[in-house]
Amino acid sequence: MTKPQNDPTPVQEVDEVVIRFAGDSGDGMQLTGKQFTDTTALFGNDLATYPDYPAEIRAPAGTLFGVSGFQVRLSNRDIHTPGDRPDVLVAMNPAALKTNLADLKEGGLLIVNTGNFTPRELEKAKYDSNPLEDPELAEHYQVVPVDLNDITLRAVEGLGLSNKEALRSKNMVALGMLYHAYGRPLDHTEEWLRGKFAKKPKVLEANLRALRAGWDVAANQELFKVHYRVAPAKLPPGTYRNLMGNQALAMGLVAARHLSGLELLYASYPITPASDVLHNLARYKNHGVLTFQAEDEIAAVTAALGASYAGRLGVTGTSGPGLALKTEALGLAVMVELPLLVVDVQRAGPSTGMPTKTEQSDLLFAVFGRNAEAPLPVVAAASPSDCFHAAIEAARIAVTYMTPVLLLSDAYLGNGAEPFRVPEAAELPTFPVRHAQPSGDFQPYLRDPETLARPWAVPGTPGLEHRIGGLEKEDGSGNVSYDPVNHEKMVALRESKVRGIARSYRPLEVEGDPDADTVVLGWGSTWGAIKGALKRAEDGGPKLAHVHLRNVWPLPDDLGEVLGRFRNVLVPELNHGHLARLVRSELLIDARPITKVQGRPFGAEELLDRIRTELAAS
Amino acid sequence: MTKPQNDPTPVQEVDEVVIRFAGDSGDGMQLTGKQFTDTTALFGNDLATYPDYPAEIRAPAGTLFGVSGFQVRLSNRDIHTPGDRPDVLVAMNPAALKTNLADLKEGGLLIVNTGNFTPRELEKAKYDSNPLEDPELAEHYQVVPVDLNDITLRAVEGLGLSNKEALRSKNMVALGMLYHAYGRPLDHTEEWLRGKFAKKPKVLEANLRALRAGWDVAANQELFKVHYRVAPAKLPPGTYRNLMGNQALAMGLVAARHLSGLELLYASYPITPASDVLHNLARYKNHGVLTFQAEDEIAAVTAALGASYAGRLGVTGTSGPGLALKTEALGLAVMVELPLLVVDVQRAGPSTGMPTKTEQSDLLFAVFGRNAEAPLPVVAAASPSDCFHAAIEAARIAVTYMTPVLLLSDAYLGNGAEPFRVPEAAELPTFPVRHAQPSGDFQPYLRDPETLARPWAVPGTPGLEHRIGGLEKEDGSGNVSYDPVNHEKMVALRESKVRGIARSYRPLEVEGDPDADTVVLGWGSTWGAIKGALKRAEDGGPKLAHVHLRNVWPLPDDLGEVLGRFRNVLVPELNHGHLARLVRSELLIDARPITKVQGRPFGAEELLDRIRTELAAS
Amino acid sequence: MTTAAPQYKKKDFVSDQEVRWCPGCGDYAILNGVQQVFAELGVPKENLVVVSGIGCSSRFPYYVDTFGFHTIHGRAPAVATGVKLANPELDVWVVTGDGDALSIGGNHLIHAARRNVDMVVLLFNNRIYGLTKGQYSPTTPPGKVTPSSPFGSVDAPFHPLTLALGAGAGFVARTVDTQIKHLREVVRAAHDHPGFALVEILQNCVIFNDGAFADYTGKEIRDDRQVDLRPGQPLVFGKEHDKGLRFTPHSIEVVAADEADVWDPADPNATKAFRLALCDEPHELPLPIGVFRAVERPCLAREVHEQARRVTEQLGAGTLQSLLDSGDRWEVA
Amino acid sequence: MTTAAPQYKKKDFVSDQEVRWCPGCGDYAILNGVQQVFAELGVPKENLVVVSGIGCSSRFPYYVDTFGFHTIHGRAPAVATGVKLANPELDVWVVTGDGDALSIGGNHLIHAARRNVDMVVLLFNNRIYGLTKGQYSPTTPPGKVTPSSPFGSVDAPFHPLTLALGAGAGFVARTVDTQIKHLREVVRAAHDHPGFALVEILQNCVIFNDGAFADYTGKEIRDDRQVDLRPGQPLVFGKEHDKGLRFTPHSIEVVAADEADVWDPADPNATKAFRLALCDEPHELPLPIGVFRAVERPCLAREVHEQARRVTEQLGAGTLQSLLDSGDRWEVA
Ligand SMILES: Cc1ncc(C[n+]2csc(CCOP(=O)(O)OP(=O)(O)O)c2C)c(N)n1
Ligand SMILES: Cc1ncc(C[n+]2csc(CCOP(=O)(O)OP(=O)(O)O)c2C)c(N)n1
Ligand code: SF4
Ligand code: SF4
Ligand SMILES: [Mg+2]
Ligand SMILES: [Mg+2]
Repeated sequence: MTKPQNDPTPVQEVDEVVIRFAGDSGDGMQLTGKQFTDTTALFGNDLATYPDYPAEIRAPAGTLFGVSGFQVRLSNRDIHTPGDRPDVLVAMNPAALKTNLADLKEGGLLIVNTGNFTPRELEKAKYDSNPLEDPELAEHYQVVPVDLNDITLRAVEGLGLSNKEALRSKNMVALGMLYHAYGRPLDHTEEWLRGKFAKKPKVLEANLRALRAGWDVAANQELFKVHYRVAPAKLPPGTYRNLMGNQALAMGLVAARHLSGLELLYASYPITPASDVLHNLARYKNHGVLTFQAEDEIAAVTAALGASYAGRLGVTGTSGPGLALKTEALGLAVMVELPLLVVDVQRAGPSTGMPTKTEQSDLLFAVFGRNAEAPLPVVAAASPSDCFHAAIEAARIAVTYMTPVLLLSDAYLGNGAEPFRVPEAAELPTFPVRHAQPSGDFQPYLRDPETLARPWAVPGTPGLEHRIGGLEKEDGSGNVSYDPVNHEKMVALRESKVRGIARSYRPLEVEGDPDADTVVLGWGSTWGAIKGALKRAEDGGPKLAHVHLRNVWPLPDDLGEVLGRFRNVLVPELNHGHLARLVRSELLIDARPITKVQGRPFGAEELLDRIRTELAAS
Repeated sequence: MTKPQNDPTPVQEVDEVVIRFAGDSGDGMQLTGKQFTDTTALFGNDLATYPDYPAEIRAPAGTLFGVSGFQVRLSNRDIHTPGDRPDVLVAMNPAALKTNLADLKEGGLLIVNTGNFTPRELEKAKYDSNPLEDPELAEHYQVVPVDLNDITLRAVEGLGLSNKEALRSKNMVALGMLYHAYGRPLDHTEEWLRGKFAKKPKVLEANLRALRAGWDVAANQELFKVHYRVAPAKLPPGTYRNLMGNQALAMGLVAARHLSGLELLYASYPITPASDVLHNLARYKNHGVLTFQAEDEIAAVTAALGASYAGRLGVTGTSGPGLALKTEALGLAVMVELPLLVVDVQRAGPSTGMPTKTEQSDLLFAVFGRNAEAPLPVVAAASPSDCFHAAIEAARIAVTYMTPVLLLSDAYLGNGAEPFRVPEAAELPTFPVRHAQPSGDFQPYLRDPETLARPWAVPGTPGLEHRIGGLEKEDGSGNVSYDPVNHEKMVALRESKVRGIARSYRPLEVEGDPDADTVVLGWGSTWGAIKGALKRAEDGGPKLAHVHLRNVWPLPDDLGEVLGRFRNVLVPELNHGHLARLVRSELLIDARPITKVQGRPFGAEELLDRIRTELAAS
Repeated sequence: MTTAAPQYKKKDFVSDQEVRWCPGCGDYAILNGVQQVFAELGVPKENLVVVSGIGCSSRFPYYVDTFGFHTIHGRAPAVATGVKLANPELDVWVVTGDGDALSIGGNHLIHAARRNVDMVVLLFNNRIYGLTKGQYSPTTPPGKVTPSSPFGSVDAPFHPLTLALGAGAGFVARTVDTQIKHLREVVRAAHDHPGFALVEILQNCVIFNDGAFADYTGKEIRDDRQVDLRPGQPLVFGKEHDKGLRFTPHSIEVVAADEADVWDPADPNATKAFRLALCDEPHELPLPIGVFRAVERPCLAREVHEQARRVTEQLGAGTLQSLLDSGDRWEVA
Repeated sequence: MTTAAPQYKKKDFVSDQEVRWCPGCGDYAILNGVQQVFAELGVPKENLVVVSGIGCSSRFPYYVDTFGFHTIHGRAPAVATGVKLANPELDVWVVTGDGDALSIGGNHLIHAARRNVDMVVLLFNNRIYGLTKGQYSPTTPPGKVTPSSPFGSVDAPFHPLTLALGAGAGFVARTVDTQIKHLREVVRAAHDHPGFALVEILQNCVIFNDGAFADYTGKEIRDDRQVDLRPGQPLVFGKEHDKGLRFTPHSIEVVAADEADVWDPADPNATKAFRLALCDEPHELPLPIGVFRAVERPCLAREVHEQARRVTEQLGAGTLQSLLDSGDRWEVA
């Protein structure tokens, strides 16, 4: 289904478009956005999405704090962020208009549901007068006012639904309109609706009708002056799948389970924005993956450690406040040198902070957040789909080096989605694990000379009975030891082991302008924004290079040499300068942070501006 | 009571002496050492002590791991450490000899209880033959073999005690002997015994007899070739009291309670080596001080925070593993901006580590150990008696700036003792607190323009009803806010507030050689060893200056300028280089750590060696 | 502290913050009921302190115009203990959910009960984690399909009331969000009890666990499926008030109303309360609501302050000077 | 896993580590008894896993020659849950103290009980914090002078057994360090019970709380002050076996031996066990030891694995390839 033949509206090819759906928490904006995204993905666009919803489950209708938004950018090119500012804004009610209008690009398309611009709704959104009546609006934007409520009610007439029930489908009208505007087929969404409402035929019918009504209204009333077309993207060839970061992370863990040959236990206590990792993993019970919803984060991490002790890959996942509760157990994991993977989907803090918003401010906590000398490696995912690969890398390190590993993601990665190129099995690294086998005189702390890892001796193996614990151990035997010199040696050994992980990293890649004298050093989710900023800087400068750290701690061995090639080292971070601090203290290089702590990611344009400002100041 | 008239032994004046008592856990070495110390203190020597005992409560008798030691250094000068190596070793059994002999200075005095050198005891100490029969011993040390068991049994004869009961007094024989050797009176210890055993007259009599028997044996058998005399020290004039660090810290908190006018709640969960702070404070119930033994460290810190919320000075205390459990609540304290004092008496880790041993390895955890941006100030005590003043300083900061404060001590400070010059009340800073008073439109987050502190509005005050919590707050009103720009502003405000505390520090003092081009930068308990090393360096060099940080975080504003005056910045720390990392990252100065992680403090001589090596390498 | 009891209206306890629960959430009714109770207590509003953890329910303090502290997940009873120790004159309330109180916060809850810290704990039990979008909680019946149990939960649930009784709680009660009169009475009784008082409030989460209590609380069946435990009254239930409960040496049985045992929540031994708290196990018995136990014993904050008073009396009130003057000292000139 | 039951002697369970408790500590007798039980179980020693927290008692794993994990304070039940979930074939034991299990670790203990994680928890109750030198614990009677309560503790103690029963524990028992035969029987019964099994062991700390249980355990008075709860046997006690206990509708009373009730720890309702667990409250009743409750219900690890098995049966065993092949995908050429 493409453009109806009798539709006279001109068609315009564009490279990309950013659409934001905004409405009440109850308006189903997340679902609507996700449907648009999935259809777009199957069509072959590259895309990136960014949901932004309130902490409240269903905030009272019409309130400003109850607005839920979902932004999707689709492109015919390889893109890395959901876009800075939308080209299209769908505003389901006055509150959504108020909280989102400032972001809409000048001249952008504004679709408003006039049906909700009643005096009561206007008041809840703290509007003194109806903004749609303000002539300025049409001067700045292409306004498309439609009464979605009315269209919906008429579409579902005769189904015997109450008004309230009927209006639940109005998001489908909006979706149908956009499908028409962007020439996308309805079938994927229709199929999805059939699955979702299989047991509620009336609701199903209402939704299907509403979806088609949206399409029809757009077609017949010629709501849009042009129809846009975004051609499929020239992505690297392969099979693709649209994934959210938390989904990709869960899949990466399942892949790690297969690649290592270990069974997996994921022990976790729900917390926003990490809960979806638990939810996703709970569905993989046929993959040798068990999940355990613990009573709190301490139980989660200690149960995961218990599972590792018993020979599984123990994994736990949480967000900042939960990580705080795991720190004592992480010290134990460092001391007993068992593999353990700890996922932190970071969110804005301190304390409870802004639980649904993103931030990268747990890095120093990850690196230094344990009593005494308790070093452990930190791995960070760069994009939603990279969460898959980062999880495998983290697992590889944990079992190769017998160490707890912190894997950092964040709310933006976890909830954001993009196409994931599904790798061939053969592309993925295997790291089959062999637990210790019975031997003459078993020494639980005798190390592999290369990795310094100790053997993993699993209960149930005859002849390997031994005892471990949180007290300092004698080198080799692992017996409790208070010997001063042994302690110093063990502290140094544990540090060398972690330091030595850097030898297994791939050499750093320097991307961007080969003549640059400024390098932008990034880690984690700023990857996409930095790439975007570099692309934009190709016209108009400055000349920039880009180095990204997948392995954040220990710092790569070649980092000093690489950064040393540049006059300026700039480090954009969604925190107050964590990586910059690490680079400064370890390498005595004047790494300058570019910080943002607003609970939202950098936009590419914004970041480029900040880089320019920073360079001008130096 | 000084030297008996008929005693022909020559008397030698010495500047100082280091004595170590070593015996079985059950031998009462800690008590013996403490008695010797107290008598010495009352005599007017300067002194410093260092107990070193096993983690076991009463390890099986005679074992190597069961040896308990107590070292005391007494001097006629102002000293700052308990000394590197003992001049005198009292070894109560073979195990004590074995584990301590290597430390005794060449030519030192070795008093051994031959009564315990039985084949069985020798075997438990893993001696193949009796070391007392090895002629080499007498070549290296002045050996004084005495059968303390026999002396004791004879002294208490007729009291009707069993052998086992009788032998419990043998430490008093050793003590009596040393009192004689150093010309110290028995009366203080006699009085103490009378108090302690008031209800056990037989035991009292046995101890008194044993003490006197020790003195007599020393006098009559001319056990010592010389008698030493250490003259009273030329300490600054004033009233002195011998205090352990944990005692001083507790007293400092009680003083802070009076100086602020606030009542105090100390909520804590026992943990070595911090429990004594709780024990000491529990005795101050008549000072407006309450103690609460919580169910765990999380309850301790949150109860303390609840007390602060209700208008008291809430204090909690712990050691490393317990601090790990408090991190989430510390984030809350940062967010709600209430005063809260958290004492961490550091111990060797990671994890349970070596619970009775010292370390300074929680500094980076103190500074960065919370999820997201949660800055708070860190204060560290320099010596046992300085714990008093450091506690007052920490409390001053907490209530002046409405912030949680971390106060770092360590096992060495907490259990070590030295004379404390009792200040005049007028010398101590007062910082009377005024809780918020009812006002027209109360704004819980309206800040003092100078300190950036918010008002402390206490439940029970009519008109100030308000709500606080861990979610991000709107500037001024304190209402929950998800506004991105407000969040960035609040993160910056909290950081500025903490940064601004540095403006209230006294200017840094540079001690030592004015021509030095090397500065030794210290914090916490290395203070004494650094002072000792500098004193030693006066002969033979190198030229060294010394800067000590009482306020470790935020770093002092003048630190960059001061360190900038020197070519070399060396940072001795009982960790893997924490302060050095902070100095490097904040100031880009090449601060070089000198580390020791053995669960024991630096010796002054040892430190000087390390400094020399480090300078030679550069 | 104050003498003349202040006169309040419910609206005096309505704060200026917009209430942010889902439309239809049982929390609204509870808020409303508690605000009414607050108005009736005669306690000066500045002395009311509401402490909560994290969860939908834990947003409660924002909506009442008293002192309020929205703390961290599970720790409200510990924070409240600190508040009460700091100032025993304050009237301390804890608002918590089944996840907050029983999952992450279980330890603080049982220790507050054991120590008998004088506070009212309102436990909003919706048998689900609301705020984190619907995972099963420690009170969710097994088999439930939730995002974290897509194939059905295999966890056995707690009985919140037997847990509290096992921990030694002196006051234990249950009420229902929609039975507002009963709720007010029970909350009031909890407040008036000196010491730790736990009130389990069955609360409907319309979004993630709608109808969880319908078997007991539906208007139609309520009278037959509930028995209200009223001090000094017989244990009678049924639409016609015709049925009763009687304890046997080994169990409990349904009898005619006039043979019902009289209920005494002040029985020093908690065994009968424990038995009743297990009533929903074999489903044939009605669900008891009301006051299961109301036994006074020494309250922590009072004991602590009393001990301090006695020590002060003995030793004299300490001052900075007396502190500095203490211990074995010597002079250096 | 193995078929022929291995033959062990006690000494096969003695590790090469020196035992470091104080001379005279009750822990020695318990260690000895448990080593004997281990030898009798017929479980291959490599399948025995002993997990502990921190405390004097928690040093236990070092001394038994099995797999041992000395974890962190209070967390042993959670670690053990992970062990058991990872491999349900393992025979999991937790050794803990009254501080470790009931103070900092209370939450994990009650959740392990609720979930019925198949493990034996040996709770060494000496009513004191031994390792940290003698502070009062959550089982210390009020009034006790300790370093942290120089004027006497004002905390009310837990009843460990009512707490466990309130949390839903399926097996609850009590024994005494010095009554070695009884200890071995009870520990053995705990092991043989499928599911969570808590054994409170009254343990004498000679250093900090010597004689804490002398009122019940002194050789002279023991028979009159204890009643042993034996399944299927009457509740008889006394030197002459002449006294008995009988439940009344409202309480429990001392009767002649032949009128005593027969004890049934398998009663699905925990009320009588709860009643007996409160017996030391009015001091006139003897202290029950033995098995209070032994009721089977589904065990967590088994349920979890069973569910996984069912799901695998339905969906087929997942492989790396099936993982990669899943979901809505599209091709880019
Ligand atoms: C340390 C920590 N872990 C997890 C969370 C996430 N979390 C917030 S509320 C909640 C559970 C809420 O359930 P309940 O207490 O029953 O409250 P309800 O929302 O149902 O009222 C969880 C898991 C958190 N905020 N902090
Ligand atoms: C997180 C943490 N807090 C506190 C401690 C200190 N600590 C070690 S054991 C213990 C209590 C021990 O009491 P209990 O469990 O009764 O064991 P017991 O020594 O009496 O056998 C405490 C408070 C610790 N090790 N870790
Ligand atoms: S999610 Fe449930 S408990 Fe939370 S506000 Fe909504 S209805 Fe109430
Ligand atoms: S302190 Fe007490 S419990 Fe600990 S080993 Fe000694 S006697 Fe046993
Ligand atoms: Mg709930
Ligand atoms: Mg104990």
